[in-house]
Amino acid sequence: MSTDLHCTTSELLSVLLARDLCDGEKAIVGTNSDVQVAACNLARNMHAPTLWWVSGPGGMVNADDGVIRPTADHRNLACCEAVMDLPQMIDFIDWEIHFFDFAILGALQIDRFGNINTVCVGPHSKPKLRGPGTVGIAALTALSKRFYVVMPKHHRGAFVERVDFLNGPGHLDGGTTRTDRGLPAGGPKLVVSNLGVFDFEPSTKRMRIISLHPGVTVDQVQANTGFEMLVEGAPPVTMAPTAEEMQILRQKVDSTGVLRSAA
Amino acid sequence: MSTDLHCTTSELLSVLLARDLCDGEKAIVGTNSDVQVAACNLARNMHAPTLWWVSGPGGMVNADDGVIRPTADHRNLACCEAVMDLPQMIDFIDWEIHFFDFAILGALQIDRFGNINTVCVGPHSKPKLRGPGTVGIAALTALSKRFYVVMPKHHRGAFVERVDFLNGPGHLDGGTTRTDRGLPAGGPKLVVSNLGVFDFEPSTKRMRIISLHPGVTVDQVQANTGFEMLVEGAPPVTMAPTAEEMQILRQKVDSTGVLRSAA
Amino acid sequence: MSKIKSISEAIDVIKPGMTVATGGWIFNAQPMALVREIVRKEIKHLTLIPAPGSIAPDMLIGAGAVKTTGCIFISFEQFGLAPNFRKAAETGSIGILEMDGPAIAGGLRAGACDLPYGLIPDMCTDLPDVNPEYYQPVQSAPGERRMLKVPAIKPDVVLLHAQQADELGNVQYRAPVFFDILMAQAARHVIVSVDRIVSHETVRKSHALTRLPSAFVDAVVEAPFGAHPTVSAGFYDLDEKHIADYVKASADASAFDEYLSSYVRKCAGPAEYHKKIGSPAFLDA
Amino acid sequence: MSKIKSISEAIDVIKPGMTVATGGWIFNAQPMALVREIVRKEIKHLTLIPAPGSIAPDMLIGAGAVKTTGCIFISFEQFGLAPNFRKAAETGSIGILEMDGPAIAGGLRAGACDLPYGLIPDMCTDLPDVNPEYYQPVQSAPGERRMLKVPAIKPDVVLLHAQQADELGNVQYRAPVFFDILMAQAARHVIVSVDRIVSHETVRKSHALTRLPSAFVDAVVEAPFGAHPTVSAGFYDLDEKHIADYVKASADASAFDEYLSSYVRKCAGPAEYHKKIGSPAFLDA
Repeated sequence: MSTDLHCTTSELLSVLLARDLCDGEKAIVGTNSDVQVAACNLARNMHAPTLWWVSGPGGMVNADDGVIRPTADHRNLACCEAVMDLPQMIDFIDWEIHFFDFAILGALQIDRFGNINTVCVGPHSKPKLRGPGTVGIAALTALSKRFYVVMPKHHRGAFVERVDFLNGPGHLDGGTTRTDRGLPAGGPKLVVSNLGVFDFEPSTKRMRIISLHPGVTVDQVQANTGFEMLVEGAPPVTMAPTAEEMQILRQKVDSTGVLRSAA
Repeated sequence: MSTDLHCTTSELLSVLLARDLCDGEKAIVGTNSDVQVAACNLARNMHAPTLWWVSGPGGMVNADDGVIRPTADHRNLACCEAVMDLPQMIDFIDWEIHFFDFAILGALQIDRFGNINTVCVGPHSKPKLRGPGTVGIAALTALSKRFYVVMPKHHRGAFVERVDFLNGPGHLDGGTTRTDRGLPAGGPKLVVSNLGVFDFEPSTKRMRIISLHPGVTVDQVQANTGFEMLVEGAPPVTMAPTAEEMQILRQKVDSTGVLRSAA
Repeated sequence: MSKIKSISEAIDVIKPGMTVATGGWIFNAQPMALVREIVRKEIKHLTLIPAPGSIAPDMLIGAGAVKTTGCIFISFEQFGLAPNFRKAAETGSIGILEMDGPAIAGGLRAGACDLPYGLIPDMCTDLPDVNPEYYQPVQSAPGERRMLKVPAIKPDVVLLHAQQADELGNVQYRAPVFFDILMAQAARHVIVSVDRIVSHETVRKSHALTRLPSAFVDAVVEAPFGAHPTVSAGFYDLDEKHIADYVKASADASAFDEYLSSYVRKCAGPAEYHKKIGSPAFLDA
Repeated sequence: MSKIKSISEAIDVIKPGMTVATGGWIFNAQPMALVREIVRKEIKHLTLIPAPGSIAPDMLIGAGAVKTTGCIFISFEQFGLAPNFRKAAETGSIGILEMDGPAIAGGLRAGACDLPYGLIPDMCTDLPDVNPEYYQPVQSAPGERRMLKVPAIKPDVVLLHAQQADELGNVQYRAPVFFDILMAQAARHVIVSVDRIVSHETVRKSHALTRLPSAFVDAVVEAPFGAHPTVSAGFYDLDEKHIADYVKASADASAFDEYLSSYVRKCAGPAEYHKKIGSPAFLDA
């Protein structure tokens, strides 16, 4: 598929996310976040020049010299507008005001209500697979106005009926359970994978197909998903990255080709 | 009296305090604190080279270029070792660990148990005299290992039976009431005024005379104090500032003569 | 998307009855240009939450803009007690919410985090007696350290003064930030006056000075000498004569009214005020 | 009163059963020289509270020094999952206190303030189910935002790595400080390794870099390449080959023992380790 679009999955996901980000929005980006940084800086170089993002760990604001680095990397200091300390940043993530418009996250598992898991597969006391842990994920998924989930490998073990460990609240048990349990409205907006783009049906909050990448079928998605994915009619084909998007991404955002050398 | 000692009251009080400060101790100094800064930097220039002090408002650590300035003055940035932010500093003032060894404070009123008042004389709802307020005083008196009180004008309205408003806890109602009510041991160690030096009797925690400045009598102190000051025997005369102390104070600590032009 | 606004437009968000915080510290960075605009617009019935301050809260109180003020510390230091605050307190003409540093820090932090309250140690003072709303008891377990609850402080608007900002609203400080950052986090609307506007390139080159990133700022007002007569670090020092004149004028109602007329009501804004005080230049210009 | 200590003397304060925190962030400033000394001294039964980390907690776990570890985030990022942490978790050979960023920040801040606990928002996760000690319910008023109590975290010792310090213990960072400062506030004993010792004059001239003033520091250990194979800002970058070799060695018990023998047990201290990795020079030397 990457050859069809003349881009890698990481590049495709960066472009798809960038399109959904708006001018003037505020975002927080976690650790190990090449796609997230690329999406924010691509949007800033296209339609959202005052989109504002901060590195969760390092606190550097709007770092951009055309090179994608780990967000905690001290070299981002040289190309940022400000630096915020970590405990201060944790304080900022508020509730009804939702200081952050969006966050972008990866996960070991996501379920049909958009809850995510980065802690463990199997029981916590005796996991089959032990993941890295939670760090800011609970706060970002619970308290940003919306969040995106990046799943570069769409398979049944990653798209599950119910996450084995819920450390990133999506729509909890679906319907209105998220707000019933005291979390602000919002939650997961889009999930982007190597197969397609997905959102959540407004009333049940179940995951559904928005578009499929070129060559991908509904059956293929269902076969690789551990729950019944909602489908309304015949989903459209994902709009491929434009020449302009790819040019700006490769020349102004990721000039050293970090995303090209990734998957 | 200032002519006897060839120094102003501010200089005398700075010297008396400096003598009681120890090497390696940690201190926090409030706003409008010329005497406090002078005491710390004089001690650092004499017997306590690693005494460590921080400006409460400005956060500048060990600022010293031989000029006494308000502790919040940005010019102290140029001659400090570090700068700490204010909210972070407030967090530091802890309880059983007592991060700060000592604080030095002024007051509108002090009572016989060393409680202090900087809020109001008379009832709070209709004060005869409205003072500036509390800021860090409650935390510093409650939580430093010990504190000093500087009272340049010793009179009955300032040394009172009971403070009209208690916003700086000393020994509360005397005896063990301070620790009974959950505050750490410690409290006021010395009070220095234009008449003498005072401490607190270990069991009752009542204020008593340690020494009287040259020419001052016990009767004079009692006449200017609104409660019965404890006296044990005939109090000694306060040791006058030495030539060395005065030379270092004027040449290395207060080279522009801020304390000389004060009272 | 420039955040630069005229002073009139910026202050128009403040309505009678709102809670307004002011930043700085005693004679440092009092947001005087913004305060003068409030007086000029005759906005009244404000609840004031001043960081430890001097002429900013004192002038607002003296001009009758304040119904209730928080008091952490309001002082004129070497010039004595705050004259209008003192008078208002002694005559009982305003309400006073007596607070200390930990209470305002804890309350602002709870406000920033949008938690209902924060926790601070119980320091056994009389403050809870006179301000029971801001110091509430906490049930403590046996042997547990005694604490007090402090409710979240969320000012409707905060007024700050800093040295410079870019058009995007990145605000730079050449001085300590005191409670400014915490207040900006907790407040719902952040207005900053700055002595000068600089380019975005300047901000990126000196990013370490950017203590208030643009995302926290709603309006930037260009106001050279906007902190006068208090200090703006590196740009101008304390105008001691002006402070002394202010204190003197404050002793008498008609003299104070004349002061306000001359320095506030007759100056349409920061540019006119700057002329009125003799068009001084910045120290580091 | 110099705070400079030999690495052996500095680490001697750590006793079996103590709670030890480590600073830095994933591949940044892991206090590896100090960690290696713990392994060398065969100190066991530690409770570990690592800031989001990589090889520092992973090596301590792999070497059998850890009874229970907090887990905020332990990851080898582009190199995969943390190999020894993962193995220990999957075999159940260590206890895991699952925590998130707000819980550790709230707990450390409560520790620094010496309050019994702090408050954080209830984010409706499964974390309280598996770590009920660190996430306790709070009785909330009707309509009030739901919160959780997090008990104070007060590590007995914290291990940090920074770029430079003076003899007095003023520690300077040329990088973000992550949780380092908060950990130093909360910990009862603070040990910092630095790549180089500088003069007190250097510190005064560059005071803005002093993020840990001397009063917060108990011991400074001179350890050039003390964060290796992780990054020390401006001095050396991530040694990717070393990390990859470590991950590979970790797949097999005897290969991992050989790694520890070669890079830890046979190197008496930082100087020998520096030789062992080929005596590289600082980038900015």
